[in-house]
Amino acid sequence: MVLAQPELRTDPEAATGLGAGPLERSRELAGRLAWPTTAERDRDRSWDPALFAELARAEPGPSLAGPLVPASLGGGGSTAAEGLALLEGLAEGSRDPGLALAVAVHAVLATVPLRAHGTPRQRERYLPRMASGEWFGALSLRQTHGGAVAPAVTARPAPAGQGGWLLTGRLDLVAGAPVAHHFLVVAAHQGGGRTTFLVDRATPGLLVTEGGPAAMHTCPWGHLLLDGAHVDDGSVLGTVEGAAAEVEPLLAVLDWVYCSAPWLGVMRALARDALEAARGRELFGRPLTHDQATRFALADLATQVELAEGLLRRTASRLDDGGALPLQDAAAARLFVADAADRVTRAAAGLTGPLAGTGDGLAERAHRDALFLSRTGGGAQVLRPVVAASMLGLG
Amino acid sequence: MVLAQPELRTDPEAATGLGAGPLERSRELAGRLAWPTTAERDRDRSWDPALFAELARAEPGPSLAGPLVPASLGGGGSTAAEGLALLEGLAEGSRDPGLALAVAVHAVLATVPLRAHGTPRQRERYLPRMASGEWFGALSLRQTHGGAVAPAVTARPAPAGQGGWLLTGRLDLVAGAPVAHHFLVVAAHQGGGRTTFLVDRATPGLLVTEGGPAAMHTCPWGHLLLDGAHVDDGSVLGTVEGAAAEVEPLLAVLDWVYCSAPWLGVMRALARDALEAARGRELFGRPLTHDQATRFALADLATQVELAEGLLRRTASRLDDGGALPLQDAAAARLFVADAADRVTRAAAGLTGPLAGTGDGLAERAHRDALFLSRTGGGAQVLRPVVAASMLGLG
Amino acid sequence: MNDRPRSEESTPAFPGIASRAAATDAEGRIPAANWDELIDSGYLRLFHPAEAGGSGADADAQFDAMEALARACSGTYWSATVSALLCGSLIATYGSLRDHEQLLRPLLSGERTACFGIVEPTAGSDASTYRTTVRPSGRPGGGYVIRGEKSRITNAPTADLSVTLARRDKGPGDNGPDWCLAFVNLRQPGVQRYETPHMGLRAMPWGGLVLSDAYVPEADVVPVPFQALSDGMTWGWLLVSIAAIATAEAALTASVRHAQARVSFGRALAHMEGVQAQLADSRAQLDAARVLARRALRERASGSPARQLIGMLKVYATELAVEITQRAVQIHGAFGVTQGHEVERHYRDAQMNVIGAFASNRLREQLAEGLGLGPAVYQPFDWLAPTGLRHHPVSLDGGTRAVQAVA
Amino acid sequence: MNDRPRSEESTPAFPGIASRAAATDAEGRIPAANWDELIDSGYLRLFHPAEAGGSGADADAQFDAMEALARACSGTYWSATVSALLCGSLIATYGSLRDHEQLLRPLLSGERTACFGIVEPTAGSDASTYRTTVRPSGRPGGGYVIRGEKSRITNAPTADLSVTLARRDKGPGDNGPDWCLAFVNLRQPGVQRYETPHMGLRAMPWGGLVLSDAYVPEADVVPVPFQALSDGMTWGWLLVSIAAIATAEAALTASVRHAQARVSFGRALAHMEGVQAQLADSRAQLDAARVLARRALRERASGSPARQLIGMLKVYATELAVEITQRAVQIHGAFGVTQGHEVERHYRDAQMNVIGAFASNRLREQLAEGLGLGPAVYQPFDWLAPTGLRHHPVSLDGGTRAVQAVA
Repeated sequence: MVLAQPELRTDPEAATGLGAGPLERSRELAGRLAWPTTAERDRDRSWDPALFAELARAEPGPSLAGPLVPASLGGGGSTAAEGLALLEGLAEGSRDPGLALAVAVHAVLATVPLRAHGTPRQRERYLPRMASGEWFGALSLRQTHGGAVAPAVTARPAPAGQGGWLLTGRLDLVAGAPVAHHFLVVAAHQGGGRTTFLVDRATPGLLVTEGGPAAMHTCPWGHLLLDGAHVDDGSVLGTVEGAAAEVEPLLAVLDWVYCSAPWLGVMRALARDALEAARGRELFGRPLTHDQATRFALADLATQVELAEGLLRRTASRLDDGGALPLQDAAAARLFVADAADRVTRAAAGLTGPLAGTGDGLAERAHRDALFLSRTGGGAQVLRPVVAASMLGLG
Repeated sequence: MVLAQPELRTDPEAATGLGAGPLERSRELAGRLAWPTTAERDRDRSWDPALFAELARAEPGPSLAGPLVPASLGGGGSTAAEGLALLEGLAEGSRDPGLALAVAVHAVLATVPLRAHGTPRQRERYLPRMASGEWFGALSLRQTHGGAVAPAVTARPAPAGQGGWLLTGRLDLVAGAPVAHHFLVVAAHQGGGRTTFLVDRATPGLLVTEGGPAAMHTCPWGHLLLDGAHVDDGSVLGTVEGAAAEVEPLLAVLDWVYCSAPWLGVMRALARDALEAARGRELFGRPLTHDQATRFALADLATQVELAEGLLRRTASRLDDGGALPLQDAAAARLFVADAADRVTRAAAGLTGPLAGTGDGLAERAHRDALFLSRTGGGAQVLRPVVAASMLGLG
Repeated sequence: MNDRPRSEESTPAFPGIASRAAATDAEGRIPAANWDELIDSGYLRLFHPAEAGGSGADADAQFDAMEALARACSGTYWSATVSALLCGSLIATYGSLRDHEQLLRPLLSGERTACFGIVEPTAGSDASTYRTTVRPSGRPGGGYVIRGEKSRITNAPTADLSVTLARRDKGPGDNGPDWCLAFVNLRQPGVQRYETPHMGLRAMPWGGLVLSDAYVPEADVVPVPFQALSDGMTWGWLLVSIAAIATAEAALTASVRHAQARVSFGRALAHMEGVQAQLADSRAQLDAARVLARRALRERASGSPARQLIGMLKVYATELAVEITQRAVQIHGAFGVTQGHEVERHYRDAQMNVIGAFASNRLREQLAEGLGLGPAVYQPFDWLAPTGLRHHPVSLDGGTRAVQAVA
Repeated sequence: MNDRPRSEESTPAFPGIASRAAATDAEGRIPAANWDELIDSGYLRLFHPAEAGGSGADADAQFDAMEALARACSGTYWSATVSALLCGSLIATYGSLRDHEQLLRPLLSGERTACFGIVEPTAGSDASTYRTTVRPSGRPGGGYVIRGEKSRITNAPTADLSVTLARRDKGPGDNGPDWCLAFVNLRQPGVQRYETPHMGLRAMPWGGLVLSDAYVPEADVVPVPFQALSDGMTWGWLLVSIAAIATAEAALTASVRHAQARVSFGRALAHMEGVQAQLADSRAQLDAARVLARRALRERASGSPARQLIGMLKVYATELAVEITQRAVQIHGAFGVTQGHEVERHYRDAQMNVIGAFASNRLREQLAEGLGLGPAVYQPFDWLAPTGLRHHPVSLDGGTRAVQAVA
C-alpha cells in the first residue's frame, strides 16, 4: 500500500494563542511513528507496546504518557489546554482514534484522579511510573459517568483482622486492560455509597480477559472479573464512599473533554481528505469541485471542525484559567463534539469512502469509531440531562 | 454464540393488499438458511455457494434467483412488487445486507435487462440458467447510473474478418464477480455512444480478480480487467450504441429500486432490535423505556420505516400498474430510502451498538453498509439532479 | 402517479379562493366569496354519505379536494374542514343521524359552521386539567347548561355550533361516562367569544369561548367514555397533515418557479446544484409523506382508526412542511420574507400545523406507546444528584469538594 | 465562562427598549424613546476610537453590548448597529477622518442614522447586475450626481445618509476603480424612498431608495476597487450573526422559563427528558456559536479580515437560531404562535438573519472558495441527457424507446 504522508497544516494554536508546540510536535511524532502501521493495527486489532514506549519517551516536549503529571513527579507538567493539544495532534498524525483513546485513558483519565485525590504515597508510587509509560493505567469506560449506570462492582469490608476490602463484580469496556499494570475501579458499598480503588493487576481474585467493542480496534480492550479481590486500605483513592463527590465527577469531565480531544485531530484529517477527494473526482464530465452541493458540504464540514475546536479548547482552557470547570460545560462540549464528529465523518465518508478500497481507510474507521464516541461518556442520554439540570435548576 | 432466532412480524403485505406470501416466505427461508452464518460470513468476507443454491431452489414460491424471469423461461414470473418483497424478506430474515445485495444484482439487475432487451436467443440461453441459480450474472455498480461517470471500458470493432468487438478497460465494484458466469458490461465507442455487452467469463482477454469495498462483506466482490477482450455480435444486448436509451436507464431504475429493497427489511430488523435494546436497559436506575427522548427516537425510527416502505413499494408497483416508471420517481425513492437507512441505522446503533459485542452485530454492519447504500446508485450527487431535472424541465 | 397532485382538470382548483389568498391572509378573515365558492364546489359535502346530506366521495377524491383547497388558501381550508369533516364526523360518530341530522346538514350545506371546543386555557392536550362541565339545567323543560372556557379553538370566534368536550356533573346513581360531547348552539346568551391573534393561518378564526351556563338540549349532550373520543380526534390530525402537505407543495412549486425565473450571477438559480439538491430532497420527502397520507386517509375512511399511522403522518408531514417552507424562503431570499409574498405566508402557516391538533412531541409519546413501550411514565427530575453528575465544578487538583459548597 | 451572556451588572441591559419590544414590533417602527436610551447608553460610540467621537470599547465589551441590545429588541439593534457599526466602519475605513468626520460623528452621537445602499431590485448579492452610477454633476461648483435604485436596505426609509455602492462613470483617461462608495445625503431633492413590509424585525426600517441625480459633494465619492469592499461587508455578516445569537439566547431563555412554569399531565415540562434534550442541544450549539463569534469579533476588531471565520459564523449562527426558535415554538405550543408572545416574534426575526447580508448559500460558495476549491463555476444544467438519466420512463419489458418519444 503506497500512501502519501499526511499533509501537515499550520499549527492552529499559533492563531489561537495557546503557544506553538504541543499539537504540532505530537502530530509530527505520531505521523512518523504510528501512522505507517495504523491500518494494519486496526485490521489485526493489535497493540504495539514498542510504539507506545516510543511515544512515551519522545523528546523534546511534554510526554505523551503523562502530560498532566507535575514535572516534580516526572510528568510533562503541561497545562490542561496543552494536554488537549497533545491528544489532538496524536490523533491527527496517527489517523488512529483507537490509539489516541488508549493514550487518553492512560495519560489523563487514569492519571489525573491520582494527581487530584491521591495521597502523597500513592502519587509517588504511581505517577512517575505512569508518566514514563512503564506502568499503564486502565479503567472501564462504563465508570466515567458517575452512577448513571448501576455499579457493577461491590465492595465489602474484608474479614476482621485482614483489613481492607473485598471487591466483587465484572467490568467490560476496560480500555488498556490487556497491557495495564493497575486499574481504577469504582465500587458500591451496601449502603449505596461508592469508593474508588486502585487495583493492581497482580491482586488475587482479579482476572483480566481480552475482548472489546466493535470499534476502536487499535485500543487494547479487556474485561475485569473481580471475585472477592482483596485490596488494602492504601488502595482507596480519595475518601471512602466519597467517589460521587471526588473521582466520579472528575472522571466524567476528563472523559468528556479528553476522550473528545482526539476527534478534533481526526476531523481535521477527514476534512483534508474530503477536500482532496473532491479535487480528484469527476462526475458528469465535470470536476466534483464545480458541484455546488459538494462545495456546500465541504463548507459545512469545515465549519463544524472550527466550532468543535473552539468550544472544546475553550472548555479545556477553563481548567487552566479558573481551576474549576462546571460539569455541565464539559458535558455540553462533549455533546457538541460527538455530534460534529458524526456529521463530519458522514460527510467525509460521502466523498471518500467506502467504495475506493484505497488509502488508509480513515473514512471507514472514523465512521465506525464516531459511533463509539457518541455512545461513551454516557452518550446523549446522560449528557443532555447534565446540561439541562443546570439550566433548569433541577436534577 | 447463542442468538435468538429473529422474531417474526406479521407480514405487512397482508395489510397493504399485495397478497400474503413472498415477503414472509423469503424471510422465513433466509432466517433459517442464511442467518445462522451471517456474522461469520461477514467476518470472513466469505460467499457460500451452497447457501445461494439452496436459496435459489427453495420451494414453494417464486425463486429467489430469478423472480422477474417469466415462468415460461423457468423463472418466478413474479410481479415487480413481489420481487421487491422477496428482497425485503431475504434481508430481514438473513439480517445480511451484503447477501441481499448479491442476490439483487444477480436476480434483478443482471437479469431484467435480458428480459427487456435480449434477443430471443439471448433470453433462452441465459434466463433459464440464471433463474435456476446455475449461472450467476454480475455487473459493476459503477455502471448502474448511466454515463454519469466516464465510461471505464471502450469498445472498438474487431479487425475485419473477425467480426464483433474488442473491449478494453477496468471495472471495479463488480458485485458477484468471483462467482459469476457472465457480466453485463457497458462500453463506450470512439464517438461517445455506448453499447451493452454480455461478456462470458471464459472470454479471452478478460481477467477477473477478487477485491471489494470496505462494506457489504458478504457479497462476493471483484474487478474486471478487459484487455482487448473479444466479444461477437451476438453478445450485444439491445442496440449498438443504444445503451443510453435502453439498458442504462433500466439499470438505473433497477438499482435505485431493487438495491434499496433489502433495506426495508434491514430497517425493520433494526427497529425491532432497537425496541428490544431499550426494553432491556436501565439508566439512572430507571428503565430506558421511561426516557422520553428514547421514546421519541423510537417513534421517529418507526415512522421512517413506514415512510420508506410506502414510497418504495408504491414505486415498484408502478412497474406493474402502468408498465413504465419515470426515472425520477425511482431516483426520488432511492434518495429517500438511503436517507431513511442512514437515520435508522444511526438511531438503532445509538441504542444497540457498538459497545455490547453481543448479538449478531447487525447494528454495526448496517451502520457500515448504509454508507455504501448512500454512495451507490450514483449517490445523492446523481439522484438529486435526476429528480430536479424533471421538476425544472432542464437537464 | 397518484402520490403527486392530480392534474387540474380532475380536481377542484378553487381559483377564486386561490386568487384571494394573499388578501385573505392580510385581512385576517375569510371573505364571504370564499364560502360561496366552497358551497358551489361541493367541498363541504365530500366527507359524508348521501343520507346525511353529503356526496360520499371516496378517500382519494377527498384527498385531492382537501389538498387542492389547502393549496388555494390554508386558512380557509382549516376553517371549512374543521367544520365539515372534523365536527361533522364527531357529530355523525358520537351522535345519531336521527337526533342530529339537523345539526349536521347545515354544516355540509355551508349554512352554518362548527368548532371543536376541546382545549382549555390551563393546559394543552392534557384533558385531566379540563374543567368545563355540563349539568342539568334545573329548568322546567329539562335540558342542560354548560359552563367553562375553551381556548385556542379554530372557528370559535365565528362558529354557530360548538362540539364541546365537557365533564358530566353526575348525579348519584349515574354510572355513565365522566365525559360528554355537548353540541352547543353558540348563538345564545351565555356565550362569549374572543379572538386570539396568531402568526400563521391568519384568515382562520381562532380564539376562545366562554360558556356561562349556556343551554344545551338534552339530546345534544352525548355521554362518551374518554377513550372512545380519541378515534374522533384522529380526523383532526389527518386534516392538519394534509394542510401541511399542501403548504409544502405550494412552497415547493413556488420555489421551482422562482428558480426557473431568477437570475443570479448570470445563471438562473435552476442551474445551481445547491438549489437542485434542495428541490430534489423536498420532492422525495413530500412524495413519501403523500403516499403515507393517502394510505392513512384510505384506512381511516374505511373505518379503521389507523391511529398509529395517522400519528406518524402528523409528526412527519407537519415538521417536513416547516423544513420545505424554510428551504423556499432561502431559495427566494429577501422576497421570501417580504409581506404579501406567497412564501412568507406559507412559512408562517407551516408552523401552525406542527402545533395544531396534538403537537408533535405529544404524538411521539403516543406513537411510542403504540410501539409497545407502555404509557408515558413521568418521574420528577431528581435522579441526577445521586450519580455524582450534578453541581460539581471539577479541578485537576482535586478542588471538587471545596468548590461544591459554592455551587 | 465568557462564552455565556454576562451577568446583568456588567452589561447594558436596555431595560426600556426591552420592555417596549413587543409594542415596537407590533407598531413596526422604533420609538423615539429607544433612540434616547441608545444615546444615553453610549452604545453607538462603542465601535470607534475617541478621535472619531467613539469610546473605543474592546471586542468583548462590544460583543456584550451588541448581544444585550439584540436581546432587548432585535429590530432596534439592527437599525442602530447598521448605522453606527457597519456604516460607521465603512466611512472610517474607505473615507478619511479629515474629510468625513462630520459624517461619522452624528452617527455615533445618534443625531443621524445611515444606511448601506448596496442591493438593487434586479438581483441579490450579484454586484455585476448593479446599475446605480455616479457621474460628474457638470454644475459650476463641481461634485457628482448619483442615479439608480437600491432596494431591501435596512434604514432606507428613515436614514439621513446612505453609504452607497455605485459604479463610476469614468471619463477618458480615468484609470481609477470602476466602483465607488458615495456618501449620499438623503435629505435632498432627488431622493425618494419606500418601505417594504417584512415578516420579522418589523421595527427595523427596511425598503428602497430611488436616487434621481441626487447631489454628492466631490469629497464624498470615494473610488474603491470592488475587492477591497468585501472586507467592509464582513462587519455586516458579524452584526447579523450576533443578532442571531441574541435571538436564539432569548428564545432559549424563554423556553427554560416556560418549561419550569408549564404543567402538562401533572408535571412541569422541565421534568420531561424530551424537553431537556431540546434545551441541552440548544445550549451546546449556542455555546459553540458564541465562542466562534467572540473569536471572530476579536480578530475583526484587531484589524484582521477574518473573512472565512465570519462567513462560517454567519451561516451557522443564523441557521441555528432558526432551529432554536423553532424548538422554542414547539416547547411553547400554541403560546408560541400567538401574536404578541415573545417567542412568536423571535421565530419571525430569526429567519431574517439567514437572509440578511449575504444569504447562507451565497456564503457557503465563498467559504468553499476560501477552502481552496477555486471560484464558483456555473455551467448550464444540460449535462444529464447524455448520461441516459433523463426522460426515460422504464419498463421491465423494454418499453424504454417506445415511451421515450412521449416524454
